[in-house]
Amino acid sequence: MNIPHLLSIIVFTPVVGIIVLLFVDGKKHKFIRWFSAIITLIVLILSFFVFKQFNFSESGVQLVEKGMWIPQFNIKYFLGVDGLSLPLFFLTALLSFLACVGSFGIKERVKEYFILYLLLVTGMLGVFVALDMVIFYIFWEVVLVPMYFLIGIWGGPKREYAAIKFFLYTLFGSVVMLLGILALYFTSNPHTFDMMEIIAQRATFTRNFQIIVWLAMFIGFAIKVPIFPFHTWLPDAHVEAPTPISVLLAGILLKMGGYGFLRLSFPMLPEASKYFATFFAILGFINIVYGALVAMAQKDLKKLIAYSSVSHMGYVLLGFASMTQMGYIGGVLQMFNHGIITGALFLLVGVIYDRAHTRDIYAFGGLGKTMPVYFGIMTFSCFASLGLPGLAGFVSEFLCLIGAFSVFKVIVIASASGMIITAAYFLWTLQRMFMGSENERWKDLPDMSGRELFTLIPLMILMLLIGVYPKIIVQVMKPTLNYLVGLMY
Amino acid sequence: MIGSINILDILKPELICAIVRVTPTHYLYVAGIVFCIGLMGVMIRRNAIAILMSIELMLNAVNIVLIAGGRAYGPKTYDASSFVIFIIAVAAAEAIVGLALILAAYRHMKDINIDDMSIMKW
Amino acid sequence: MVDIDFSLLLPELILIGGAFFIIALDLIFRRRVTWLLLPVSVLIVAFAMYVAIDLAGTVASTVMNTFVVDTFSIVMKVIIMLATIFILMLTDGYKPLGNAHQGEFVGLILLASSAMCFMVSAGDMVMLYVAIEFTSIISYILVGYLRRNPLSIEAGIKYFLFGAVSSAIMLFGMSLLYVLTATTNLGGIVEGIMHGAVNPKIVLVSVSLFMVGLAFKMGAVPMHLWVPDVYQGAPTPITAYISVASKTAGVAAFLRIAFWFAPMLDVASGEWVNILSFVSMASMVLGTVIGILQNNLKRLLAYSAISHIGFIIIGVIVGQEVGMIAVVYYMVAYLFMTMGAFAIVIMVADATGGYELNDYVMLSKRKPSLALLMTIFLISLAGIPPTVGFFAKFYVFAAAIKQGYIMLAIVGVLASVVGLFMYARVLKAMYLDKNDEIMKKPFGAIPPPSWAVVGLCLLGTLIFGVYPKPIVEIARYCCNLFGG
Amino acid sequence: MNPVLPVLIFALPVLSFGITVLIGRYFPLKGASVGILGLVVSFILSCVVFYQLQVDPTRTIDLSVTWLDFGEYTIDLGILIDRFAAVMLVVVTLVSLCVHIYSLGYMKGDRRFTTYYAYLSLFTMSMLGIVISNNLFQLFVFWELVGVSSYLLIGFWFERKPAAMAGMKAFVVCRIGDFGFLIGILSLFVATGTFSFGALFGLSQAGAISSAVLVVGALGIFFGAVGKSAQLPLYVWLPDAMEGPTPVSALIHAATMVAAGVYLVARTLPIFSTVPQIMEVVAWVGGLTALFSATIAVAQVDIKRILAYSTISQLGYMMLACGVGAGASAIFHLSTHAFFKALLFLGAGSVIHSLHTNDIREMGGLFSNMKTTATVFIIGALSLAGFPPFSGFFSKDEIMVSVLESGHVWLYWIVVFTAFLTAFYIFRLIFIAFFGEQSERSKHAEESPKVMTVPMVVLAVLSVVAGWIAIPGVGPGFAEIGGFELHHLHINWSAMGTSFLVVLMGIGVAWAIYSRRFVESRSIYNTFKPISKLLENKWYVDEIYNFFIVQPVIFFSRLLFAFDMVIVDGAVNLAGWLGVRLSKFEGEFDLAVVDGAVNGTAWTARTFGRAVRRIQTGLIQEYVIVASVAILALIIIGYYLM
Repeated sequence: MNIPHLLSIIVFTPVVGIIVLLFVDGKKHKFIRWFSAIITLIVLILSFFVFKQFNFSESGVQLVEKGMWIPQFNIKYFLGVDGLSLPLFFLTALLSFLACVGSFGIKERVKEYFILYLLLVTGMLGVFVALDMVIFYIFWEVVLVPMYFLIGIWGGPKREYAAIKFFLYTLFGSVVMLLGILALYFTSNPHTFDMMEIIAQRATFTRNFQIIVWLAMFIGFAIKVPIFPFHTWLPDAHVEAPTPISVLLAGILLKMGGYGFLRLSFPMLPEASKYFATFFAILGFINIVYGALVAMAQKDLKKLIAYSSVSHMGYVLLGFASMTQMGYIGGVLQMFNHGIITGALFLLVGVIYDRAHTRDIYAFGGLGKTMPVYFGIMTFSCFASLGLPGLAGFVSEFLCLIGAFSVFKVIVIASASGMIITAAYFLWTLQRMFMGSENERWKDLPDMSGRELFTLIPLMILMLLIGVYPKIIVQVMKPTLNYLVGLMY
Repeated sequence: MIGSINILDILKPELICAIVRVTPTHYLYVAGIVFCIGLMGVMIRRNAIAILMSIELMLNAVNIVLIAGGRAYGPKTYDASSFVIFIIAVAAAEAIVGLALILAAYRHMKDINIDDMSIMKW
Repeated sequence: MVDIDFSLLLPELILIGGAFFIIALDLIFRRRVTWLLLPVSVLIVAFAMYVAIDLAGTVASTVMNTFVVDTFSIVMKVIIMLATIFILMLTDGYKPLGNAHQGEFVGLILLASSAMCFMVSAGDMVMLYVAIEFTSIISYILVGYLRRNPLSIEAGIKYFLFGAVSSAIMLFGMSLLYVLTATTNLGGIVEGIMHGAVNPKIVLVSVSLFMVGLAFKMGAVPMHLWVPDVYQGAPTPITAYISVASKTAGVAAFLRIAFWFAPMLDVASGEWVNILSFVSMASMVLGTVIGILQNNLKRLLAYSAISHIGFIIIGVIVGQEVGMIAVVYYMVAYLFMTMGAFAIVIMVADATGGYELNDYVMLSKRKPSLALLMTIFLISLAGIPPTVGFFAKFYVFAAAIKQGYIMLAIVGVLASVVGLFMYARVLKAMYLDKNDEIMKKPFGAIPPPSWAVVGLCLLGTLIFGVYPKPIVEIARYCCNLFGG
Repeated sequence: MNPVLPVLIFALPVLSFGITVLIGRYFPLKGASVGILGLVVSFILSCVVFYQLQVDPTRTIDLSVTWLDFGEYTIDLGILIDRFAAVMLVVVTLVSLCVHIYSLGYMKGDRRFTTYYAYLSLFTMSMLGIVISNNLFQLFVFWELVGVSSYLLIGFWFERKPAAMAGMKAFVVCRIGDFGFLIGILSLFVATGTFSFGALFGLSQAGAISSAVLVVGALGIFFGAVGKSAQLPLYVWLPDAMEGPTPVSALIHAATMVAAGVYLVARTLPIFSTVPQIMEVVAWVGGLTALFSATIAVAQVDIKRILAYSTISQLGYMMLACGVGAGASAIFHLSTHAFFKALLFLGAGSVIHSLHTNDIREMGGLFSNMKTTATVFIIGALSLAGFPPFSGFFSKDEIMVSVLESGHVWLYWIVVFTAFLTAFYIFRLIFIAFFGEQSERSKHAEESPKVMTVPMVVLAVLSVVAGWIAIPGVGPGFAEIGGFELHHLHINWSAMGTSFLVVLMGIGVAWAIYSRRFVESRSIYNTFKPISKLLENKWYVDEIYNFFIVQPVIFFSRLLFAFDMVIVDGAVNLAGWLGVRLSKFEGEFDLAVVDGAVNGTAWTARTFGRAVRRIQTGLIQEYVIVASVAILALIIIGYYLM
């Protein structure tokens, strides 16, 4: 049985949750926590239904909901999901639920926290299903405001600075993106914001117009991905954000940039994308190697993982730049895997931070004996992250490299060196934190609690499953990505 | 007596008019000058009431322009004169309110030097 | 005897009649009747509004077409009357006023509102001048109303002197226009100059001088200097009133004349557009850039008003239908968000007695409801999506880009980003700052009517923010201006 | 032979790994039983497969199933079982079985006994995966899994700092090799569109692949092999890997994993053969590695380090054999080496187990109280040195013969000299450790338990018998068994003679110095002071690597991080910092600035705002002046300039 208007229901369930929470008394922490967890669980279950109703062989947009919103400017309320957005949509639902369970550790101002959290979830869900550029932009902004408060109020010592920096960086990006969107709106001859129509009209745009608009979009998405020169907000935001929030920040917000490239920039502006392909690949290379090298020099565990995210997203850029079917599939799969793996890594950092209240790698040492389970899971996730075959990370990185190799031989060879540095800094971290003689300062640290394990087990299963049998996700995205590759030529 | 002409003859009013035909533009110049004097008065004078007076001066300068224009457009047109009457009435109302405010200020500051009225700045 | 079609004049007459009725009421019954004042005055304004809405659709002029009525003027009058109703509710519980001659205060407000309605429908230079002076004089009185408060007196004097000078300059412009075209009727002037071989430069100078008066009323850049001091000094309801109602009237008159004079000033040559765009850009930038430094809420809102005028003028510059939509929508948005913000400023002032930013510290803890409402209004002022402010700026930018005024759009975007920082400072104070002893200060009671005002403004901000269609439809009808 | 058999061989260790990891604790012998049982069955099955293939060589299996398909390209997983793979299957399962049994004794009482056995099963699974895979992609997957299991096992006692460091070093160095391997695979795949050996060999033999791609592909594969089999540039991790438990060293760092590199090169010989210059490179790298590591082994004092360097040297031999195209002799030596080197390591393990020290100088005269270990160890040593009739002699001799016949004269003499060194250092170890006067430690050393000595005896028998296949009369010769193309089976008496002579000289010299003390080793040490110092410190290779590669990378990453903080992030911070400085400097004009660093954009707005705010002086007259000046300016600009 298929549920009508399923996408709208999913996107706006958290809003219903917010309304209910508004009337709940702020003291009843327990109720608020469980209620929000249930809301995000409902979202997750409904997203399974989307999988059920989604027919895998068809490349077009499905479960479409379309209605005129503002006739003057031809702005439509247009939702839909296809092979490209479905995995990321499911990832958002999954990570939101797990991070919500992970947020049970938040003690002060619980009510405001969960209201902002649910608003953030709505924004993220909306971005991946919006097919009208204005709706897409609005959801993009809706994500911004709660994130500012979540980092600004519940963050670490320098939270205000990090929150303001994050806010201004992303806002600047989104404002420039808005100019791009408006330019596209005014040049499409029956003025429209509808992505599908603009993709259909992509031939009518002149070359240098495409280049200008591509650059505007590029700045907006590059800040979000983040790509090399615009990435400096990420480590600060991660270090200061509370753990569940940095799970979402790394798990999903970074993907909005990559998704934007593949949904807006590439299909709508093919000549410009081809013109910038090499530039894009070089940026991918810089992201990988630069991110990896800088991650090696980190003392703060969260900053290390933040820079490793920069490095992993480099593979996505490589995959997209190649404009081959394997590259696209590798790129989107890498976004999905990175969401799972880095989500798990941040949850793990949260585990140690809640106990030891410090993230300095050198402060630990010899944890392997005191917290064996934690050590086991941390090793598993680190190996998944450095791309060990048999686990999720390797499949997508390998596909990106294969896809890109046919087009950019030298860049791929240089970027592949990144896998050595990644292995080095991850193992070095493991070695500094867990190995060596037992450190009496952390002698009595309790091992992982049931709740923490509950949030990590599904992610580990997914990592193994996709590593061994990636077909389940790849078959979802293959038809759509084939179509998108076809668009480019 | 300078030469053959007697200065007193020259100063006769009808002679002066004969020599210099007074056209409406002359009135405009006069009005412009009076307007500028009024404006300068507002900028320079320290005493609040003096400023009030210079504002009245500016308004009357406008009246001159209007009357000159009306006169130039022939006797039938009443627009200008009705406009002038309105201006005069409004100027009176303004003056009253201005004085009332200045009076209230005086009650507080015991003097009406305009520079003291700058508590609020930036 | 000239035939006057009184039906067109009805709303203004009702207001004037109502004003005298209230003043008489106050004189006769003194203290006993003060509770009655608010309901009666609100009823009068509501009745006037009903009559005005009833006139919608007619495009006519009367009294030798000095008084013009068209949908645009109706919409503007409704906005002004709505603002008046909000102000009346806010003044009801306003403590500093005490109950000394409360009736006079309400009466004067009603008179001011009728004056503004005249200004909106002025089709003739004389009518316009008289209406502007009528509103200004009443505003001078209202601003300087609190005789015992030196700030109010000083604000009154400043407002008076600056107003008088600017009206004198406006008059000078008007007289030059009269001399050029021998008529004071706006339509007549346009024909006079279009047909007569008049040097376009002279026309430009006289029109610019003429516009000075309106610029003063709107608080646009060269004539904005009075705004911060008067907003800070005046009693807060009056500040709100000036900032919303008299600014709306000023914008309405300015738009009517700009649209009316457009053919005459051969916009193609660009001087007129350049001057206006300078004024708009200067207002936007100045308003936000100095606004960041303010710590007094009223001055902050004053600079925010200046920056908003900059955005509105973009709409006027763009002209055509899309410009009109942008301006009308912006005025509606401006009404709700600014009135809402001022209402909250009044409520906080009543409760904590201060307008400074550090009275707002930890507001989210002391009065979370107020903090949340203030956040919504500030977000709307800043132009962040789900609120009416976002669409206002969106339409203005869309109009600017559509007509090719890219420079304006870019400066507008930058100004709004800086503006965001201005409003964010208030958010920061309310949510992020920590200050323990402020928590101990008691949070006083808030008069109920102001809750009503805040509620209505919240509805206006959010509903039109999510579903702007009705306003845009109405704005579309405004396009057939009388002189147009 | 139905395909289920080999899949089962592979599946059993996977199963035992899963069971041991999850619920190993509840099984007998704390999880060890699962591993051992699985391996016994695997070993028997591989013998069956080996026998079936020897009987009827045509029944090879090569089938695959698609894993991921992309329209014209597909990535698939499959198995390739031929006589070559069958031999490897037998060798791997056998040695792994012996190590499993041996570890029961060696690791008794260790806190993480179950996880140890889990890791062993993981290793066996991935090694078998390498052996049976029929395409490069699948091989690469198991290649890295083997690397991970070696990391886990080396760093098993992670409480000890050096063990942790060694684990990481092993993985990173192997990863560098894998990087080359990946590039090789990529270039081959992109050029041919397939990973599978069959297709690749067909295309390369038919000359369908451009030479550039072949060079990169072959070099890449060789690079991977160098990383894993610890050849010259990337051998540094193997000696440090001795930090792991000795059975691990025996299994992984002697018999199987390090041999994977040789297996890979041997398996992909058809590709290498089409690129002769790469073959030269392989040969020379192999030869030089053999010589280089042999020289270091001579001067070591840690028993496991000596064996480690000896392994590297023997691997050099095998790589050299592959280099000259003699795949059969390489694999033959690989198998025999697996047996006697595993034996030597297990022997060393039992010595360490009872003496609790690795330093041979603290051992002495162990022969008296550790009879079986000593005899078995000597058999291994004789086989390693290449003393007939032991297996080492036959396989090493075949390699020397093929090197000589392939015309690499220089390489031949290098290899002969290395054989002399090999004999010398292994017997130096024997004479110091097992003969001579007893040190006080070896006085109260007693023989290891049965469970440790039995596997050693089995391996000893094998290391004797395994060689006899090559004797023309007795066995069909290894080429036949391994399924390599047959080349005439003949015995080159002169080469055999020289190698035997050299071995005798090596043993003699060692006997002279260390047993009879004709010449004091200390005096030799002093006469060649610089050289022996150099050898003792392993040619300072570790220090050089550290100085030229590790430190610069760390320094460069710190530099980049600083760059990232200051320059890239600087635009915002610097301006913010400047703003704060300026505001402090301004003093009373400045109202409460936003605390903390002010954002750049806010700062520029602020300074501009502060300048513009000047006109707001509060004096009404100045307002009027400013206003009129502004209007005048506007009109003038409007009037004149436009």
